[in-house]
Amino acid sequence: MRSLVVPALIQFLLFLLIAPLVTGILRTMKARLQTRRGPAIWQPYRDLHKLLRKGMVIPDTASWLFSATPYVVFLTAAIVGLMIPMVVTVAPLSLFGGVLAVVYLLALGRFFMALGGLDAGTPFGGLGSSREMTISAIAEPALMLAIFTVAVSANSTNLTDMAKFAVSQNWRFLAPSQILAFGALFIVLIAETGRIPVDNPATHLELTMIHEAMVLEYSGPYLALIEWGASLKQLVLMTLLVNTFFPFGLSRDWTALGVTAGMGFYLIKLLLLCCFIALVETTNAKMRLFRVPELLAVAFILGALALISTFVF
Amino acid sequence: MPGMILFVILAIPLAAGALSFAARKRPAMEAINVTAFAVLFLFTVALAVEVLRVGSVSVWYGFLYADSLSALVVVLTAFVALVCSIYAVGYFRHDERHQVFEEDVLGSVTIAKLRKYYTLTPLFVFAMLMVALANNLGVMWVAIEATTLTTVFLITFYGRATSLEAAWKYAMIGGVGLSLALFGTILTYYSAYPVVGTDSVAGLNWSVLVKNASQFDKASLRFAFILILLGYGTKAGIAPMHTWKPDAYSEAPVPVAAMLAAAVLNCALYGLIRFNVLAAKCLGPQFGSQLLIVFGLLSIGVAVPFVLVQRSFRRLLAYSSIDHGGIMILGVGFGGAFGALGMLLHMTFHSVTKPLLFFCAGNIQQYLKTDLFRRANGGLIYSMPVSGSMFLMGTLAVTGTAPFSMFQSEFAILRAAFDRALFVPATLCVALLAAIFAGFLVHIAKLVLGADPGLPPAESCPWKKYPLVGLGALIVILGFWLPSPVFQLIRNAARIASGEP
Amino acid sequence: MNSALTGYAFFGGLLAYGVGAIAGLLASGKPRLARALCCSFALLGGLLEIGACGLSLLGSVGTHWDISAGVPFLVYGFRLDALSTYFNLILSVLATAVSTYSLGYLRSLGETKPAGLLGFFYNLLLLSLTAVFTASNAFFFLIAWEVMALASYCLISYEHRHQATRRAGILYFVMSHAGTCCLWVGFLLLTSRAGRLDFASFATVAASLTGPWQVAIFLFFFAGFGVKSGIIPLHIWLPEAHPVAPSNISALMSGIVIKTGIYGMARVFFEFLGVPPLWAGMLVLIVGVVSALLGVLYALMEHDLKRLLAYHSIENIGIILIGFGAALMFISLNQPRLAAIALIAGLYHTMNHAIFKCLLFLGAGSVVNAAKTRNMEEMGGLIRRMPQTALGFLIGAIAISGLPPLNGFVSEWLTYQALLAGFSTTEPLTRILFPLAGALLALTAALAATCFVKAFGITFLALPRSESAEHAQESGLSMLTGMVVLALACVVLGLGATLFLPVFDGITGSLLGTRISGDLIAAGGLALTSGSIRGGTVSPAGIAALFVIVSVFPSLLWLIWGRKTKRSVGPTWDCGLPGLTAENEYTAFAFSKPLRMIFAALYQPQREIEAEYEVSPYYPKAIRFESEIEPTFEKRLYDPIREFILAIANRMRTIQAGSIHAYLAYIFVTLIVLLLWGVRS
Amino acid sequence: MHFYQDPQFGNRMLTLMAAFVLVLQIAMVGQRWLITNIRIFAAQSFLLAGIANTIAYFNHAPHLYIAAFLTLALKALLLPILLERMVKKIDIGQEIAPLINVPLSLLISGGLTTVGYVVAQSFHRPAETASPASLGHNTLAVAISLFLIGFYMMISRRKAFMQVLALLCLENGLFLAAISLTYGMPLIVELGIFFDLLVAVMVLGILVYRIQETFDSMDVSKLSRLRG
Repeated sequence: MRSLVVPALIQFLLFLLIAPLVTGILRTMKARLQTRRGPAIWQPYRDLHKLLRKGMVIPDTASWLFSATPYVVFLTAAIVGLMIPMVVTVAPLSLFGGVLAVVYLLALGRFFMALGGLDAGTPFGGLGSSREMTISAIAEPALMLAIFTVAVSANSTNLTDMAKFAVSQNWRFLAPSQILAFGALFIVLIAETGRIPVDNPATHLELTMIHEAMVLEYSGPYLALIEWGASLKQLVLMTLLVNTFFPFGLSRDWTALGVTAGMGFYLIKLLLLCCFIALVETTNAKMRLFRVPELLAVAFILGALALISTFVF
Repeated sequence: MPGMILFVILAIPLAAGALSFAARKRPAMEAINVTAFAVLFLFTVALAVEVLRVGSVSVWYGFLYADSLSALVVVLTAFVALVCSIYAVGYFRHDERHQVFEEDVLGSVTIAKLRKYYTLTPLFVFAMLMVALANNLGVMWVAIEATTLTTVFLITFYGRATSLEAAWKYAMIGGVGLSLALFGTILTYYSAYPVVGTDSVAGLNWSVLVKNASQFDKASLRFAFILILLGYGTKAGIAPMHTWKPDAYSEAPVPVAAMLAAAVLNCALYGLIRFNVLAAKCLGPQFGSQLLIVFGLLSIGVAVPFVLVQRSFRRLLAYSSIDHGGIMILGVGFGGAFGALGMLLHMTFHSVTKPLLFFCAGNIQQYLKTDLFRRANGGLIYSMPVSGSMFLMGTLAVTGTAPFSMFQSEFAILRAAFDRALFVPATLCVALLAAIFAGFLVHIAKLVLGADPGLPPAESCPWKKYPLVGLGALIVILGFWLPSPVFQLIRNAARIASGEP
Repeated sequence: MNSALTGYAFFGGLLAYGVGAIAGLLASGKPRLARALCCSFALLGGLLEIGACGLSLLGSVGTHWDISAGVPFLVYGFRLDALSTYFNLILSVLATAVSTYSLGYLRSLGETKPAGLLGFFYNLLLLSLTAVFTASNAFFFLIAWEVMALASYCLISYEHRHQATRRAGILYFVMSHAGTCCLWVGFLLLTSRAGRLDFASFATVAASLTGPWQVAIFLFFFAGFGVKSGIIPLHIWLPEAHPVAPSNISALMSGIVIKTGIYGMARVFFEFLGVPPLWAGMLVLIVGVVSALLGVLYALMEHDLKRLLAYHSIENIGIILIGFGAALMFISLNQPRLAAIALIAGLYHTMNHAIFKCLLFLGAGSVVNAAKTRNMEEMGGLIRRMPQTALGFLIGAIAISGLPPLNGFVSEWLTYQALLAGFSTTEPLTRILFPLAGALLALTAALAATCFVKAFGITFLALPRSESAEHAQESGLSMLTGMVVLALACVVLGLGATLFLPVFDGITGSLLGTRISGDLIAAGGLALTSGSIRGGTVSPAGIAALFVIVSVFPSLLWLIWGRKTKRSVGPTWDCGLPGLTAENEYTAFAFSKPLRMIFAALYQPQREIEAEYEVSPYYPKAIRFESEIEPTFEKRLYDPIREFILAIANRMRTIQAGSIHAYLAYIFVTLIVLLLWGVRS
Repeated sequence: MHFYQDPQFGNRMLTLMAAFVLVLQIAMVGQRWLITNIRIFAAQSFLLAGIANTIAYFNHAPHLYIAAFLTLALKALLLPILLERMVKKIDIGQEIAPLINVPLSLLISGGLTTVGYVVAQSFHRPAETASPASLGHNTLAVAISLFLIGFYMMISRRKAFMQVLALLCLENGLFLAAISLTYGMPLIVELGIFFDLLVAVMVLGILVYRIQETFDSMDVSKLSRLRG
């Protein structure tokens, strides 16, 4: 048990640092693609720093739940971060939970976020939580099928074993089931992190915002925790996507050399994924809320095909 | 002299009838009636104990013969008569107080009416006892014909036009049915003639016939059994001969209706069992059970639609007794060890449960002045707590829900069916019973439960309340515990009914 | 010695229930005394039963006692084997909690209603439930089963003044009786095969069951027990009956009474059926998935709090049946180890659902009692007025949505592992069915989370929407202790899952012949594994510990910066309107609007809008809006059947049309037909 | 041996009387006047008494004489007088329109006679009847047809009085069956049956009178208010 503490600490710190960076990079890439200069990539660090020190206004109707939500959101995202393989195939705390635990911990964070939104008593909060819960509910089966596809070939839901299995297979990612699963998981990533086709992170227009609506009433340190939690969650999903389908560069164990090499590969892979996401965001307009289920139905079909193809081909 | 007890049992009702005829005032008649039937019940219990000890009691060269089967029927008849006589006291006092008799078309004074009831009922009970105790099948037929004749004027008791109509149908269909039965008896005597013909006095005695039933003439006994089944089936109210029952039970005064529903049904089925034993011995069990199963299922099937869309709770109870007649016929039809035992258990429990239902219906009808569901707007449990709750409990008992005893007998009958691999009739029977339960519950729950309509509280007369509470307690106890002598009597009777020596 | 002690405890418990019932009946005159007596005896009974089950689990599993009554073939046979003890344990835990809760709840019911009668039927229900779980012969089982149905009927129609209650009571009893008739036929089939009535002889004859016998027995029992547990096509009584019953009773009913169906299925499918055909397991699995999905979809559309919880019972029964279906399929593919995992998943979810559903219903009962209404749209802001009840309800909500680290998550995780293991079987059809079932189970769990966000958010958070919600007070001590007991049970069963698993060894040993709880525990009892060598692991205790450890970082941030920040309480942002009121809040109906749009094919929503206006339709004086979803099962399936039967019955009434000639003609025709038949044969 | 001791002659007489009884029965089906019907019934009972006597004489069954005498006294004399006095008191002459028209009724009666023969044929054992004046299956066949036609007459008649009369013809059929099959039932049973018959007629008479009083017509099809 003691040998897990150091890797856990390292991975925890790495996660905390890289998460806002990824959000910054994405924001700048999108700006550049829209021929704007856009803010510097470490702008999110400044925002967090500012928010942590700003004053906080708590709505009078809110209960203890309102102030508990930021902590829960941040903690669930951070814990999940420790359970997935980032630079080393062996995730520090994979014993505590496999991919199912990851999905359900994120669901716990979402559950509290929705309640926090409702607690303020504004229609925006209710609107946001209703849409957020609906979309994530519809995304769930597609996510589960994609996970089943990967888990079935590695015949375990433990991420470490899945990573180890993926590394041992060469050119694994070209198998049709992997590509279809990647497609399904990518759509779910877009839906979960609230990217353009599903939800516009930058807007305050009540017609379109989902994620923003829930956090409208938060300010100061609470908002900082929530923003940080959100970017942590985004990084978790991106890491999950990257390391399960393109596992090269993951080192075997927690040696200093292995970690730094793994780190390099990991950052490159992240950068590529950010470009792909930014590309998708800029080329698509936001979908009408009731066409989102069709997109998620596509994800579900992709997941099902991936599953069938594991034993057909 | 054990045989004397049979004479005493038959003598008591006759004496009661004569005394009531002579009595002047109502309390005298009531007293005679209740005490007579109480003493009668004690004697029948004594007879049952005697039969348990000795096996069978007979007197006057076997003219009156009581084995455990007839002892059981006699005890049940006496019990039903006793309970009805206790309830009748309260019932007729209520009628008298509410001048029900004044608008009687013949305008006869109430005391004449009551005298008619208090003299005819003992004769009616005498006839029923005679059925069970007569060894000679011809005399049994005469006794059953006597039950019909004595009850015709009890049905026209209230003198309404509809009760006249009910009485006419009762008399006519009863008459035709019993002539069929007579024809059957003649044919039985004819088929037994070559074997037993010379002894013209004891020729038709059941105890004689059963000994050498196997040598009877098969062809004529087959017709005899068909005619008997139709004949006594009419008295038992088996479909398609059941049409007189709903009219007679809804028009007759409640004590009479209860005795008709509980006691006469037993006597008719007793006759059927006697002949079924002979037929089984002579023709083999297959012939009889085929017919009995078809008629049993038909009776339950006919009862279902009328229970589902019934408008009056008095007629609902009539269809319930048709349904129970059908179940008992099925019991005899399935045969085997469990079939006969289940049937006789069912007869015993039915004779206890059915009077309770009729008394509750009587109380409610007298209180609401109608027996139509749509006129009673529910919530009776507030104004009539005892009758309402007993009615609900009785409904659950009579539809065979588990904690009550009818479930055990129905389970035994169905087990007999499954042991003989008769899956389709048994499953059909279970489905029909479920439908009847649904119909009953919907009607009675709507009548008893519901918002408090604010009617004045009704249950003042103890005579009408205590029989209910007594019977209710008895039913609950029977559900969980059956005194062993009673079960011993029923098992011996079942052994006779299934044809073992 | 151990089994003697178990005997004393067990029969002591039964005696306590009996005395409680009689006390309720005798003291029905004085409500206060009746209330105290009934609930305390029920509590005593519950505690004694827990003792009995504990002792039985520890040592003397399988002790049985037979008491014969005068009635033929009725032997009061009790048997505490592994399965019976497990279900009896659930029952007694619930009985204890609900009894403590009832002490306070009945006081708040007011003096008018006959509390004694409620006490009588409540104790009768507990007595019959214990008998159902521990009966050792078919006849006694059926009697206990029907007494339970009878007691439940009387409890459901306790407030029979309202029309809806009466209708619900009748519907419940009629459907339950139809189910019992299926059980009759099933048990009779078994009895005719085994020759005797007791379960032991059924088990011995199970191996020789083949072909049509097995199919008939399976279908009859599945229908009979399915009606009682409320699987989809036979569920219409459940959302009607549970809400109208007094809340402590609906808690008990949703918690354990529908579990009698699950107990029956477990007993029959795994003990009396031998090796079932593959399609049987598939049917159970498919019915489970459909029940789960439709249960939660209908729950989402409810804004009556207790109906919502009732629909959720259907959903969780579906999840349990997914476990059972998978187990049945593994048995027919002769993989006992996987079958054991699936069975443990199903049984564990039975226990979990009993606990958190009872907790939720008790919470709902307190809320409905305080807010004097069952409609969520008239509640709100109760978390400030009833903090402890709100916390209890929240724990229940988290558990039912299957969120870590509570017990709902553990049993759903086990179910996923069972489904995942199913993928490795060779049968092509099952390789597709299991993951699909897994995906739909995930959808169900997510929708359940959505539904409970709505339920909790609208009921407890923000501003009270009605006068009565405004003046709601926290419920009494006894009601809170009832809920606390269950909330603790949720947490303990969640975190201490690995400690609880050995309990199932007895059951899987007796039913499937394998004891695999050892393989499910890893890392010294900290984590749960899926049984296969490199299977996934999860450790609820670990996750909870992580929550504590990782929260060091945000608290560090708080120490550095947060403490100094100025914290002020201000009105919620109201876009410049004159202050937010309760009307601006989101309603339950609006919350479920997106899902109603997405699943419109299932719901067939109808909507009416009436606007009153004088001058032009664009300036309406008042708008009335009404929308409702179509009760598909009632409309499409049950109403047509009922109409058809009543139509036939009406047409059959012409038999008794009053003319004596017709009556005589019936007899005449029968005579002629029979005579000719006599001639021919 | 005188001609009247010759069994052959007895057999002929029996078949002749039985045939007459059947003809009278069918005539009754066609007849609409009440008084004539009562007289036909009386004649039929008289013939039955004759049959009983011949059988008793030839088979030396003493108790049959009592039965014959009772039939003669009761059914041939006493009952018709009682019934006629009742008909005069109610003074309703005839049944205007019976339920089923007369020609069809006669056809049905013919059909029922054939059914009677078929049934009698199937189980009668001519060989065993020891006595030379073996009663032959025709009297049994006539008895069954009498029974069936009586039953049919009850169905097809509207008047309550006629239904009572039909019931009595039914009884006649039974009596004929009894004497032809087993030389009459045991005495105690015969007495019981006659006693029951007498009481039944009295009871039904009172009922008919009450119906006439309440519905002021004897038409039974009016009695149809009890339904369902």
